[in-house]
Amino acid sequence: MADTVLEVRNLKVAFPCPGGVIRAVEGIDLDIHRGECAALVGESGCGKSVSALAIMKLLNTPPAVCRVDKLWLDDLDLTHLPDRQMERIRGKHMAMIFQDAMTALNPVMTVGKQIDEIYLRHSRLSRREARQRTIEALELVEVPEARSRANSYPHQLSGGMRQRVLIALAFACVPKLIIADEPTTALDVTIQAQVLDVLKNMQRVHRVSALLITHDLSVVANMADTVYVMYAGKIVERAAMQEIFLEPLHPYTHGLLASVPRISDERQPFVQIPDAVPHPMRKPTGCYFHPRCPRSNDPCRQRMPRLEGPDDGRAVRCWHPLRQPHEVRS
Amino acid sequence: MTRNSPDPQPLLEMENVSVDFPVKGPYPFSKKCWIQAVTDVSLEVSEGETFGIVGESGCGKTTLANAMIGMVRPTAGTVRFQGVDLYALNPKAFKEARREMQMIFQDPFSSLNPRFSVYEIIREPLYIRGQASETVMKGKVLELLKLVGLDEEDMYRYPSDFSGGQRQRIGIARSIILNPRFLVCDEPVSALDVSVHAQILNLLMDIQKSRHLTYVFVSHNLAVVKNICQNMVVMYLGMIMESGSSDAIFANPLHPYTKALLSAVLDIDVTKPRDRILLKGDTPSPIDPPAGCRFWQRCPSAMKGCRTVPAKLVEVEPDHQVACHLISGFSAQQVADSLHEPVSPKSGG
Amino acid sequence: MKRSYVIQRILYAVFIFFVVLTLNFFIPRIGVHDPAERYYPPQGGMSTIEYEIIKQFTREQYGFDVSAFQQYVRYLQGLLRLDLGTSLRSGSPKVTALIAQRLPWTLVLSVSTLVISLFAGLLFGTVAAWKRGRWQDTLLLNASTVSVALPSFFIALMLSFYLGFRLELFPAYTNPNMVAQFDWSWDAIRMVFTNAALPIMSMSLGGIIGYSQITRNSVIAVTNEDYVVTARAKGLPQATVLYKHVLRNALLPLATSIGMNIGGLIGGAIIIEQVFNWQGMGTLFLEANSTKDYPLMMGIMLFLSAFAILANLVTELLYVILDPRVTVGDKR
Amino acid sequence: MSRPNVLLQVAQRGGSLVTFVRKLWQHPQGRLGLILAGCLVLVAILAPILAPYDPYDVTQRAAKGLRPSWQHPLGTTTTTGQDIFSMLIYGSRVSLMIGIGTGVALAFLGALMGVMAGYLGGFVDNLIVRVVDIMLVIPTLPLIIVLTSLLGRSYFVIVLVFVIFGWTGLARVIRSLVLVLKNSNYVKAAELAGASRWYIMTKHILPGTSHLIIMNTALTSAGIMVAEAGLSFLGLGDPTAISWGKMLAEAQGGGALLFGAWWWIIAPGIGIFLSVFSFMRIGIVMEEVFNPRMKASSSIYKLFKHLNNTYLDEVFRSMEEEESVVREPPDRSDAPTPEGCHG
Repeated sequence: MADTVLEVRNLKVAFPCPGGVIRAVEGIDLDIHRGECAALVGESGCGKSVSALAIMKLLNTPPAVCRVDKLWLDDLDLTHLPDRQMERIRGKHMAMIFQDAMTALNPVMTVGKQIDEIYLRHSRLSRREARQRTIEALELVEVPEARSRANSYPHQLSGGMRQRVLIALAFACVPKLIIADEPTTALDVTIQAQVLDVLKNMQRVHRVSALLITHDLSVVANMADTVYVMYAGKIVERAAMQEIFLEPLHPYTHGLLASVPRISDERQPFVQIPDAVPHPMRKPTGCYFHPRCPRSNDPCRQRMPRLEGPDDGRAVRCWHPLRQPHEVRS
Repeated sequence: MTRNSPDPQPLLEMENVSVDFPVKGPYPFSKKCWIQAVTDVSLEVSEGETFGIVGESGCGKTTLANAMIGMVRPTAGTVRFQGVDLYALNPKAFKEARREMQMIFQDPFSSLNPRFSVYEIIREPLYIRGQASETVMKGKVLELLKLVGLDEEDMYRYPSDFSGGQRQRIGIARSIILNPRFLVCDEPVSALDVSVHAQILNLLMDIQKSRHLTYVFVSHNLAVVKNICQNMVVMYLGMIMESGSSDAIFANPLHPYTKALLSAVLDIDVTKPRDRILLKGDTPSPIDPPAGCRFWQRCPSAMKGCRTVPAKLVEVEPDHQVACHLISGFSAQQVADSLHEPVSPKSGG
Repeated sequence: MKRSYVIQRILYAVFIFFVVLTLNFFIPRIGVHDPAERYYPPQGGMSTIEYEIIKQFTREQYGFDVSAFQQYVRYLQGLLRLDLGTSLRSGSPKVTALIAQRLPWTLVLSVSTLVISLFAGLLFGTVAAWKRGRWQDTLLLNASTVSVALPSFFIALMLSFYLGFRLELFPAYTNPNMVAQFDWSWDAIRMVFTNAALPIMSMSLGGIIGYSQITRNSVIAVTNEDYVVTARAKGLPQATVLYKHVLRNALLPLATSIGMNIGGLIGGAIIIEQVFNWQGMGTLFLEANSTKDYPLMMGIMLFLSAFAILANLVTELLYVILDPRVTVGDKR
Repeated sequence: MSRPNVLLQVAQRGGSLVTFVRKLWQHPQGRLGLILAGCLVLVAILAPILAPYDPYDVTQRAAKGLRPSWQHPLGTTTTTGQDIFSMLIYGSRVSLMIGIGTGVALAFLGALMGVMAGYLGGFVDNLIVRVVDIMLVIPTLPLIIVLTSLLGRSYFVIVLVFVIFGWTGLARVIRSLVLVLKNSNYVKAAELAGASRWYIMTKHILPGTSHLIIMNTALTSAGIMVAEAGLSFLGLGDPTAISWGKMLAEAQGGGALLFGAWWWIIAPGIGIFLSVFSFMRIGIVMEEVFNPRMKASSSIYKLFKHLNNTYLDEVFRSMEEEESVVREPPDRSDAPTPEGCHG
């Protein structure tokens, strides 16, 4: 499809370690359209951050081993692209926002210099021009007194400001795709709201496609157009944002949504999913969710279901979904 | 809900409690500064209720919780537990009084000694008190393991064998083995996976019911607090901004900070659009908090007087107090004073 | 903020120096109360009065004629004039003069050792970290365990034996005329360096491997930091990432260890100087020790301590420039 | 997990010396260190039985400067004709005695100071930290030389001086670890339950630092052996005993270099090397075993060298959807052509 900015087919990542192999990502497919924000939702250890790094080709090998059948960014085939050429694409055509800005920024370099670097690398600008652009970029993400803030070190900025710097960094070259890995998790709620607002504006204004990686359903509700729900290395459900909140099909998604307490909620007890996420080295046979699933029966214990549904619409990986995907298709 | 009318004597009572921490540099010649973690907080927790403390990081909520159970000595003010001034007790009586109060920690990974088996961890409080025989302790630990949903076999495992949720269960078992009446839960679920939150919260509430416990629940998640707490305080930079019954506060939030906090909680109700109040700027440092109302720099409706006149908690309706000049207004004297005082040219944000 | 930190550091260094010099003054007095008794036993044919006169003279000469506290005050006054006291050697030379005479020769050894081990260590350490798990890394690991287990003087002896006596590449012993004949001519300088070659080699070997190990570990630690991933995500080439983001941060722990080592470097030269009979501070110290010349020994000790304090202070102040975060510690 | 498995895990925990030794034994390098150290201790104890000649016998004028032979496995000295092999065996006594003795004493003092500074805090902490700062700048070797010349050259004095001036390193490390442990929530929980300082110190803090203490004992013992050899080499050791450092000094003084008597230099060198090496190994392996992050990462790199592709292919194939051929139209069945992707 011409409108697809990111196309990932069958991405797999494994971490061999002394006790066996951690199967972190087990063949995920993603399609992100132009200007769209797709969210990859899951709990810790489900492989969502690893997928993001794998798409950026930033995973260190060793310790990771990574295979993918198809990885296209717009009209660029990145599937077998060598490292050297990948360097020209990162930062320019695809960029990443990391979770913890305190550790994601070099502590001994002024934030201005860290943004300058990206202009100096990807465009033929002089140092002075680069700094000018840096200041403009910082102003765009609503950093007050951008000119002087550019000369401060990361530790001199507040958490919210640091996260804005990361956003400015990612949008510097107006890439085709932004991958935001838990962009607001480390922040306080009021600051979180500010930063999400900035991120959303930047994405909409520049019409940049985004892959949002998060465990926080409320962030998804606020940002995403499409949602991929991941569980133990596999995508278990795919849907448009509204649909997934209104009518989740997978029992896991359903349980997750129900278990999150809401302001507009009736009182206790909370709906709960029993047990915990399986250890990535000891995943159960069959459907990975079956030990925690209220609907599981024999086939669930034996066979992993497929992600089924229309090519571009809702899909669910379950033997007993709450409803069949084609039934709910609007 | 267990009761509506306040007890004649609250279980825990704090009066004008302040906690300051000295910050010392690494060398003997460096200056000392003070962090004003909690300033002038008064509150009452009645028997059997769940009392919420809400605020963002650095607002002093954990320090306040620690001051309640005698882990941090307040610089000023009194803490009365069952009517007894906790910090006026002699060491022995203090130790005995604390038997009734326990704590559940935020991070289940650092709150269990990795060298201890689950049995050793859970029985530790009994062991320290030294009043029970090994068989008694074993029986007690078994009973608690069952209560928190773990197996008998888990007794001889080590914390590293458990997931975050299971570890938190172990922590809960340890905290109730002495049969306390008062339990402080310091963000008990924020370090856990989303799908485990509900399990732990339900477990806590079951235990509360079966053992008639009083909870102080510290959290940054308003939705959780709304659902489990009867009374609550909203804290900002070490001071209480709004307090009262959670029904009253959620039905009618009055303080601009509470409103902003509420609107910033991104509810997953996607059908109705909500207008969100975005606060400007960042939380100031507790080392040098702003004069006047602590919130004025970020307040969307700050007035001139807010910069100099501290706001006091006033009762606006039964079970609902707010510390905001928008509600209480300024007295004539305060207005007169603020006219003489030069307003600092620095604006907020 | 920064300035107050610098002032704090300097004040603290002065405080430590003061404590050290006080210790330095009192330590030799554990054993010696009166130099006259100790160094001038009655000799044959000397009358008691003569002997007492000589003793009194010695006491006055070495300042033992007053109470310990007054001696201490005098000692401090002397220090203000940069006077470390008088040696017990014949001719009563000033301690400072002796140190000044020997110091340059020790510096030749220690400065070259420092420079060589730093550069080589940085290079090897970075390579080992970059080629992690491959033979370069394994080699460094093995070399480091072997080199730590071999004392430097044993290495010196072996070098002296093979490169000096067997292969005759370098002088196995320092030429005794080197110091006396030194006249800044080209030949003299070359002679110094051929003579210094073996001592420097035996001293640097441990240093190179030590610094390599530190560099390797800190480069690996930094490589795992998030900001290195950020730098790569910006599309910076590997070399730029290594140079601008990894090495810069990896140097910080290295700077601390250099600061700590500089002080010990001169002290550590003692044994090597002895092996090659190099006329530096180390041999001066050993000479002082064999003649129980405490003023000289303590003078050297104080000088070395002061040097170590200064080196520590300089690195910590350098740190303020290298790492913008240092002052954060004050207000946490 | 089954019952025996659980019991095994119980056995693997705990902090006793036995478990440390067991863990070391399981590590090939650690085993090497243990065996070497054990042999050296045996040699030191059995020295009078093992040594073929009297090492103190300086009267063998006829046997001066002999090369290594069956009669004298490591030759004899060029000056007095002492048997070097016997000297080497006797030398181990000094080295090990000083090394282990000082190491243990140092560990005790260092741990005590570190725990006191970290746990008690306040004035005690301040005092100890200042003392450590001061000790750091005083040059150790010259100070030891001054003190031995003041107090006499017996081994007791040498050990004493080493202990008094060597505890700072361990104390610093222990102090920072104790600070972490002290603020951990499990200590807080124990405090809440009414634990005394003594209880927390003995049950939570000391066991938490035990691996560091044992590791440091091994490493400092190694360091002290080198330092002792250096002192003896400078002629500042106990003048009555035979030590490896002194052998080297005698070799140099006796013209071993000049006469090409390499065996006279190599033998004590090997002695020093082996003893230091064995203790270093034990210390380093200890660090690897107890610093899981370091252990994990180094073993992963080793693992990667031996990874073969067919195994990985197998892993990746196992991730494939097993039903793909049966249930799905062919657009997905062309998938399994795994290709490497290096990030």
